Amino acid sequence: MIRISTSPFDPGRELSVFEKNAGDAGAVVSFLGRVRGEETETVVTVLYLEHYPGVTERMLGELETEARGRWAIDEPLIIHRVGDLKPGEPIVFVCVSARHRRDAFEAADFLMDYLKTKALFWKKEITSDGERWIEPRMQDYSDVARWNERDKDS
Amino acid sequence: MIRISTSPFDPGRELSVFEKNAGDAGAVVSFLGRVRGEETETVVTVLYLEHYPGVTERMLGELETEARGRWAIDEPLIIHRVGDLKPGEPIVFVCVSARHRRDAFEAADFLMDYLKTKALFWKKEITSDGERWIEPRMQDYSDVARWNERDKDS
Amino acid sequence: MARILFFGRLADLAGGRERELHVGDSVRNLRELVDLIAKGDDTLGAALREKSVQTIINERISSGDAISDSDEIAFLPPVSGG
Amino acid sequence: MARILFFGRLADLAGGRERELHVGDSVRNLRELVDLIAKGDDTLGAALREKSVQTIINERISSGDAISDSDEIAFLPPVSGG
Repeated sequence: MIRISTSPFDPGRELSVFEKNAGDAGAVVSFLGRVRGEETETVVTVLYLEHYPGVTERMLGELETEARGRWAIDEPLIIHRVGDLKPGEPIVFVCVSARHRRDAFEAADFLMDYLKTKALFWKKEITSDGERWIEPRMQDYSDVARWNERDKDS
Repeated sequence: MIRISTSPFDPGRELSVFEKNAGDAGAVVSFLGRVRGEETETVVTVLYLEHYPGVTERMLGELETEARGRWAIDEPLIIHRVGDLKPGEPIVFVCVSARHRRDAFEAADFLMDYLKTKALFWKKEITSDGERWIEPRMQDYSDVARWNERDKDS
Repeated sequence: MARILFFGRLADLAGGRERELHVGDSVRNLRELVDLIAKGDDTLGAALREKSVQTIINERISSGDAISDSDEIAFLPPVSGG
Repeated sequence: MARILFFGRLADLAGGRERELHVGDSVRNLRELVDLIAKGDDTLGAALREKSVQTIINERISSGDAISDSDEIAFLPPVSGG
């Protein structure tokens, strides 16, 4: 399930609901991404996030389908905030349930790598020193490349 | 923080509390292990879990210390049930917060591999066909061996 | 009128996220569309030509680069979700 | 009296998780303790001698194998947490 949210959400409550509907799954992995208040040498006051309505959701749906093709997992939950966020607020929450934990861990890891580098979101930090649009770190690009290397191996 | 619990707990509520205390962490990974009601050709009615009081907790504390030495993470939360559990009930819940998501993912993965194969818990399935004590699968042993291989690599 | 969408820093440069543009006979593809936009704004034109900028026509990636007056064309700088 | 603890399937075999045992001069180490327990119960003795069974003396792993009357000795079959 994909949800783009313009208002804050409570990851704990979302996990409770997801877990109650997880049927006979033995493993549930969740990832929560939050706004950090302190970046290198600056203090973030607001993180602004935008997306491409309709298109972002559709591509996330395709990402979920791809994950379900790669691992034996149930339908994942992806919640992503847009709008103005304050430090400490949840940005993204991903839940994956599966019979076994390896599948749940890997699929959650995979979904996050793609969310960081391919999903249609843009974010701007508004700091004490001004504004700047964020781009993925080199680390994010090498993280997502792992999944292609694995394809080649197999 | 280590908690051995003789009564059911709500992972969602635990995540909410953990997250509210996660300071400026950008990433929180959680793992929830649940009792499966259906195993190969049998229906599980009760899962009984026991531990070595005092010793189990101390060794889990040492495990947390080891994880914090390997990754840039905050103090993890480990909750583990003992006693009689019903299908669908949470067995284990692990939360790891970190500045960056790779550290949180890997440390949670590591903690679970160790919980499955080294932590002092024993579980017995009570099924429609009788009782049996569970031992880790071969997969669990090869999962935990990954972390030693990595030591050799580096 | 074609509908042009700008995201992220491109919206800041364009002074808005959306623009309606008459695409006549002189604009048949993406390159010519960018040339048209660049006429009025060198800085924006240069930003749109950056290699890292992706384009989506009518909500589909890689649906060719032909442009007509009924199209929605979105310019996307490098994404940063999660 | 030494305190003997059995976990998992070993407790089922021993008919209980805990047993008090007088450890006299004839029992100075783990092997001799297992021999003593095995005297009264072949099946339990064989189970305790399995390679996969670990032992903890006074709540510490690998603290030697000397045994005295004030010790707590725990026999642990393969664990299965999580």
